[in-house]
Amino acid sequence: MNLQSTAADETFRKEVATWMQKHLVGKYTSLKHRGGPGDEEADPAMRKEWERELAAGRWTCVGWPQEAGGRGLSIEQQVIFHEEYARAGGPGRMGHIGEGLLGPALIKFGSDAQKNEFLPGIVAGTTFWAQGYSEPGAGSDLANVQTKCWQEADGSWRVSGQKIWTSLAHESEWIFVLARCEPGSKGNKGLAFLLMPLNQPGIEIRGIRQLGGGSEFNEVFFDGAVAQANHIVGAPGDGWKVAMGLLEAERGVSTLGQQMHFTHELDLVIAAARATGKDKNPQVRQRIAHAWCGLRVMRYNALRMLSGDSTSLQREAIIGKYYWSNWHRDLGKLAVDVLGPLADVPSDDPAIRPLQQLFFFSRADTIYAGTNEIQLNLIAERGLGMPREPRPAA
Amino acid sequence: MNLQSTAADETFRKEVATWMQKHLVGKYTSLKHRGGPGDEEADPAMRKEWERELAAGRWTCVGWPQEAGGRGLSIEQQVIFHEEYARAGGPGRMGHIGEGLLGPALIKFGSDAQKNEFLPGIVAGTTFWAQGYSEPGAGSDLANVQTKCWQEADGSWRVSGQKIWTSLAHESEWIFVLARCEPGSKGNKGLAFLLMPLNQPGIEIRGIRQLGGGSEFNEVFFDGAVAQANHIVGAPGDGWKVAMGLLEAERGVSTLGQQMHFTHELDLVIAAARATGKDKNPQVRQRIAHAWCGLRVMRYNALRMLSGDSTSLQREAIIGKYYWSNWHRDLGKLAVDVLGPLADVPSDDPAIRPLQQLFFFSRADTIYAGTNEIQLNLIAERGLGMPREPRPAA
Amino acid sequence: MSGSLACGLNRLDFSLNEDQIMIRDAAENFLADVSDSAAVRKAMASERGYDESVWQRIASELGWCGIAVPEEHGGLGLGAVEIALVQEQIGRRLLCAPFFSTVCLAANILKEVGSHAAQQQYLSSLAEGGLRATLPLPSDVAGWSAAAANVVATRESGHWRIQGVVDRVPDAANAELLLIFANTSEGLGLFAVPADSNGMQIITAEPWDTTRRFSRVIMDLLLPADTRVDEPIRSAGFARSLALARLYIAAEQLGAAQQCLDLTVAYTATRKQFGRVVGSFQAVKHRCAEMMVKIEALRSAVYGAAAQAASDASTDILATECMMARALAGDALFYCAGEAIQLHGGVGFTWEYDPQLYFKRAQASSHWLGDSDALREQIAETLFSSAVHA
Amino acid sequence: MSGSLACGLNRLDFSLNEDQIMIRDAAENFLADVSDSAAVRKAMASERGYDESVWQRIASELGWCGIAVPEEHGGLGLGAVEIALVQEQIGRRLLCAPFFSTVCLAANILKEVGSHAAQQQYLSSLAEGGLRATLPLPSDVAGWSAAAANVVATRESGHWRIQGVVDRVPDAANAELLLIFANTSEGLGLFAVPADSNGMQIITAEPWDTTRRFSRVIMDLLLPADTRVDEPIRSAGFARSLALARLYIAAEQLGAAQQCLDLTVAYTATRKQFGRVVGSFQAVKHRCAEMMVKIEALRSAVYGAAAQAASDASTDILATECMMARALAGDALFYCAGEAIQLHGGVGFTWEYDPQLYFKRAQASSHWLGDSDALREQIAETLFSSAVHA
Repeated sequence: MNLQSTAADETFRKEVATWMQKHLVGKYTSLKHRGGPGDEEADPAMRKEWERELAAGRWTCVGWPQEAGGRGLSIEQQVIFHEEYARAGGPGRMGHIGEGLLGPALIKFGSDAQKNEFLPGIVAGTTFWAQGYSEPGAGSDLANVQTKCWQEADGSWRVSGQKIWTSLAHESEWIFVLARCEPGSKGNKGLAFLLMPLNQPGIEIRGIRQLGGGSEFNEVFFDGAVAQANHIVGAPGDGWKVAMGLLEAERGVSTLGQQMHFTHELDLVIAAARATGKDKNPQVRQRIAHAWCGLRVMRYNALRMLSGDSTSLQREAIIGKYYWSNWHRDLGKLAVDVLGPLADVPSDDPAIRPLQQLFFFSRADTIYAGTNEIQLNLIAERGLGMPREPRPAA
Repeated sequence: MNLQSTAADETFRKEVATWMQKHLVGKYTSLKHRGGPGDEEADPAMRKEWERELAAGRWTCVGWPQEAGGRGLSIEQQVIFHEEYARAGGPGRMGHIGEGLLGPALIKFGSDAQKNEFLPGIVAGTTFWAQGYSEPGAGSDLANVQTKCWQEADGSWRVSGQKIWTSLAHESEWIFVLARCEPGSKGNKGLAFLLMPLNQPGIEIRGIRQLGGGSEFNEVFFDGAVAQANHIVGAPGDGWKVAMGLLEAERGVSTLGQQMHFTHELDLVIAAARATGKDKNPQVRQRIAHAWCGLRVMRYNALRMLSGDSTSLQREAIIGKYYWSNWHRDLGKLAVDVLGPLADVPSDDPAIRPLQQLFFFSRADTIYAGTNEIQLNLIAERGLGMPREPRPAA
Repeated sequence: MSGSLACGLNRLDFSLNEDQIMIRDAAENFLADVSDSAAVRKAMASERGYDESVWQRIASELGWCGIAVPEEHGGLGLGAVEIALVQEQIGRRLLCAPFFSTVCLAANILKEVGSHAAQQQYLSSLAEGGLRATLPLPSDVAGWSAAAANVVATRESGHWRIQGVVDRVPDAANAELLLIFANTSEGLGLFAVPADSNGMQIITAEPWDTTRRFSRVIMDLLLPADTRVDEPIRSAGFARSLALARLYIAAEQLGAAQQCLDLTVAYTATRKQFGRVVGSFQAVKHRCAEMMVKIEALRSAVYGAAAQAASDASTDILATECMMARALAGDALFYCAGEAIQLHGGVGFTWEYDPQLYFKRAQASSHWLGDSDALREQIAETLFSSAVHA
Repeated sequence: MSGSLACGLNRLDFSLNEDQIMIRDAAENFLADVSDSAAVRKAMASERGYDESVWQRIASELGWCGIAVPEEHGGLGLGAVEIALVQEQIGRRLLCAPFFSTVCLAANILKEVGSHAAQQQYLSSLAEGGLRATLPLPSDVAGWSAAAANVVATRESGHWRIQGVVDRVPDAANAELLLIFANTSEGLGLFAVPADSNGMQIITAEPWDTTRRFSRVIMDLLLPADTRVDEPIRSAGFARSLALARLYIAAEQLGAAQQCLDLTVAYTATRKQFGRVVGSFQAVKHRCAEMMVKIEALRSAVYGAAAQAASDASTDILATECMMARALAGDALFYCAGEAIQLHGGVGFTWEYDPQLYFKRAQASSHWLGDSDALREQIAETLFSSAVHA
């Protein structure tokens, strides 16, 4: 093991920090620590401008290969970028679905034409994407896709059905959709992966109001909506393969950036404890110390994951989502317990508002992207090789 | 609701307290607070004498009808008896399996001959019984009895098989056994309930050493062991009905006596905290207060149960075992945490030994008489009407 | 020693009598009718925060306001058990109404510490529900005295000068009468202040849990001598009324927790994933079972503490019993509300489904009259300060 | 602020190098062979409590005793990472041997605070495993200073007079050398006392966890000046050696927790009830999964803290990191040992099955150098005492 940093890394770290210091100013100052899950509705217009600011500095798609328009950074440097970006309070990325999910999928599975058509807009921070996977009847059971699609004589595709939990659909130009192209097929067979413009007659977007009041998630209704013939990624039937490749891309290097944000949140909790006098409360002290221990665990766990330590089976990767989501949810409860009555009334105080958001939205952390229950099944079955849930007798 | 006590109750309470005060003295003093689960090996000979002392005072089988030799006490008075018995530090009852389990079963299902033969010995504290239900392959799955029995030409029964977790078998004269009398029958069908003397060639008893070092549980091996023709309770095939009726008798009025013992244990923990200075430790204070809250819950829960409050479904009864066993296990952990290093070495100090016993033996509380997992299944299925575990597809 | 607090409760008549069953069932049916999800959301969105017509029916038809008021003052002369039963149903349906503030707080404390004159003056109109009253609900475990921390009352030419600020007064925006705790030269005093008094400022902010709103009250008042309503020789009643208020909050939290479980069992019985209802998965069943264990344990605790209140238990015993019920209730409700969200899956954290309503109540009520940690610390203090057990 | 403790760890090379993998695998294989359940139970029952021949092989064949000893003293010159890897395997198998006391405690502290002369005198024989040494392991989070609480060392005609009592000295009954903490006029001092010194009394009681035995030592000794082995200017090394000792305990607890899970997964894969293996029930699977989550989280914590020890991290940072690892380890091991008993069902609390061995180790080790609550309180103190974050 070696936790020393190289000179080159340090130089790059300074480069990122300096750029952020220089550019996250002026009209962008209000964006510091804003956006991201639970706060996606914070000034989307300005955050889109910020995406173009980043693009101008070539700080979008830093992990993409250069031939795809990316910066081609090493894993080490990607991590450093994400850390310094978050440390500086860089706003939640409006472009993360395009940059983190669709882009990598296109680079891996897309045609040259598709790459040429879509990657530049993502790199430039001018095209924003939404994700069309989950359905009312396909949550934990993700493969139970009911949305169907069929090909017209002219080769174009039509889509009918409903997607749900599509974050920022109302702020995006495009959506990628997993739909059933083989009538009668079941589960992960017979699916197609389609790219569709959201602004078309066959598509209606409705916000879903959350418990915290915001509506960053949407339902998207498709009624014979159109996708061009050349806008299917992979062959009809390959949809699941493409979609899964993309979900894997979701995890990884951004984790340490996420943790930098978590650290910022814990700092807010510590500051709140000082302000409310709860820093003298022995139970609060225990919980804060425990939360800090969790931060260290997540950091070292991510380092294990990224350095591919351990054997074929990446145990640390398997526990990752379950660990961080429950840690984060506990932090949310700790935050409001520290605030006490101050947490009860919606606040604009920058020392309080983010903690209220944390409290409410972190309840979603253990539900989306694989509920706790699904995660524990995976850990038991893949991590420990325990028997699969027996199918009930027909 | 009414928690006032009547004058009659108070008089009876005094009668019990006074008797205990007068008789639990001299050679019996060493038995105070001894015996009971986890401590059954404490001076069995003396505790058998104590049973006869109780019998002389007509304090055995206080809940049995008078025609069965009992005292025919009301529920209220039974509770008062158990409370005062425990409050005085009355030793764990050597006779509780006969008095609490077999007796009630015989009274309900036994023939007159069987009652005449067996009840007097139980009332007199001269005959001690062991329980033969669980088997190595029938723990949680209690109905999966493999021990078989068959009838000889002379009408007598032969038993072959193995029972396990029979407490005090080595201190008992008789055992009641659940065995399969219909070859090929499954589950709770085709079982017989037999009464057998333990001292016979076909029976071998082996102690099971526990994690705490004691061996109050046994394995009992049957190899063609004999039960007389007239020592089957109910008809062949009725075994399950008899056994279940008897398990129901197990719960109930003795609960409040058990709680009096729990209170005594919590007092020992509080005293230990004072002695070790842990009474200043905020986390220990939280846990001790929480334990006390649990005591109150168990008491009120038992009062609800006994007064048959609430509708047909007795919710409080369904949660009873799960609640007390986990509460008790937590108390065991609290006890050793309070003792700290003092808990690490086996001790004869009356302020320490019972807490060490508590720590180790309470791990069994959540396993015997229905593990936590079985209890939660019951609560979900019977208490909440949730679907039964689907049988795996054959 | 812990047994010393386990006072003897010998009689096993822990069941409800006919009146009690009638009151409970009436509350259950009435509230299922007037306070379903749609009604609660309508009330939440309304300006005053509750449905006046429902409140009128509660006051006149059902007579809940008089349950614990002595008959000589026009009440039913019943007690804590009956109010706890009603509160349990109110919590289950998150009823929006000034019942909690008027009955569980104001009438409760006037009955325990009020002078004869004050009881004459107010109890009968409170019993009729003609008067909506309230008092502060601090989050400090110290209770009433904490509510007086920033309020001083001094005699001024035969009047009382009351000056200061008090926070967290529930339903104050709709109350006609505020009972204000203030420090006097002789210690804690209770003052009945008309909401429309000169020099009184009531500031109300809309909380996350809009089913119960709190106000901050700023005062510089000069009021007649009879504004002081507590009878100094009855000052022990402050502790008793504090205990009862905790009991009533606990009962409400019990009802809310029960509803979280009921909603979850119902939802998981219909929601299908992987070709079976979610409620058939053992992990889901076990977690619902854990909720039931906590809820039934809490029910025993609340009914037990209520029975103590109806018995001749000392105020010290009652205070500890009610802290116990309140501590368990706060934890159980938050646990159940969180599990309700989790086991509802995606829809669990939407505005449209009800778990969020209970989740917000759970957090808001977690610190009413002290959070669970603080209450446990108080209980520990009692346990350790009591004589060592032989 | 919390980030201030989150010192920059930039390089992602968190993987083990070839030597480290070799050492870990050798330990795993060797211990599977010489320290299986039967061997451990044999050692537990033996008078000295361990198998001398196994200890000889560890010392000579495997050279574990010299892993972290500088090469100039005949060691391998490796460090905390390598010892932690060995300790993890030792904990997994509950190896009975004086390794922990000799290497993780004695050699560790001599390396960190020892004078040049003392290192010359002792380190090489410790590296060879020719000398079995130990020092006290208090349950007080204060650590070494707590071990000196009742021991005083005064100069007496060119000698040291050491008087007092110290508790909880592991493996003392078999050690040739005891390192004793004592209060001197200049503060804490460390003294190397031969076990056979006049005026030394070693009292050993058999604990529940007989895999590691502790002694009480009563001293009234007069020993030469060079008995004091710490170099006063290196006193910062006391804190560093304390941190490393905690790390090594945490690594051992990690291994033990892992074995609890492995035993449970193996048992539930064969035990059948209701016509299916118990391990196929979702509730059992989820609880094993929870164990795995705690264990892998702990593994990350232990490896991370070990990597810090191998880096240029300050002693303050290292101290906090090791308290973190130790706190998590104590809780994770007890949790996993308890679950192992529960999920084994009836056989889980028998002497015959192994969970009880780990359960006893879990409780015994829960307070070595401080229990988890005390360690967390220390961490909180560090968090709150550090400068407020802009």
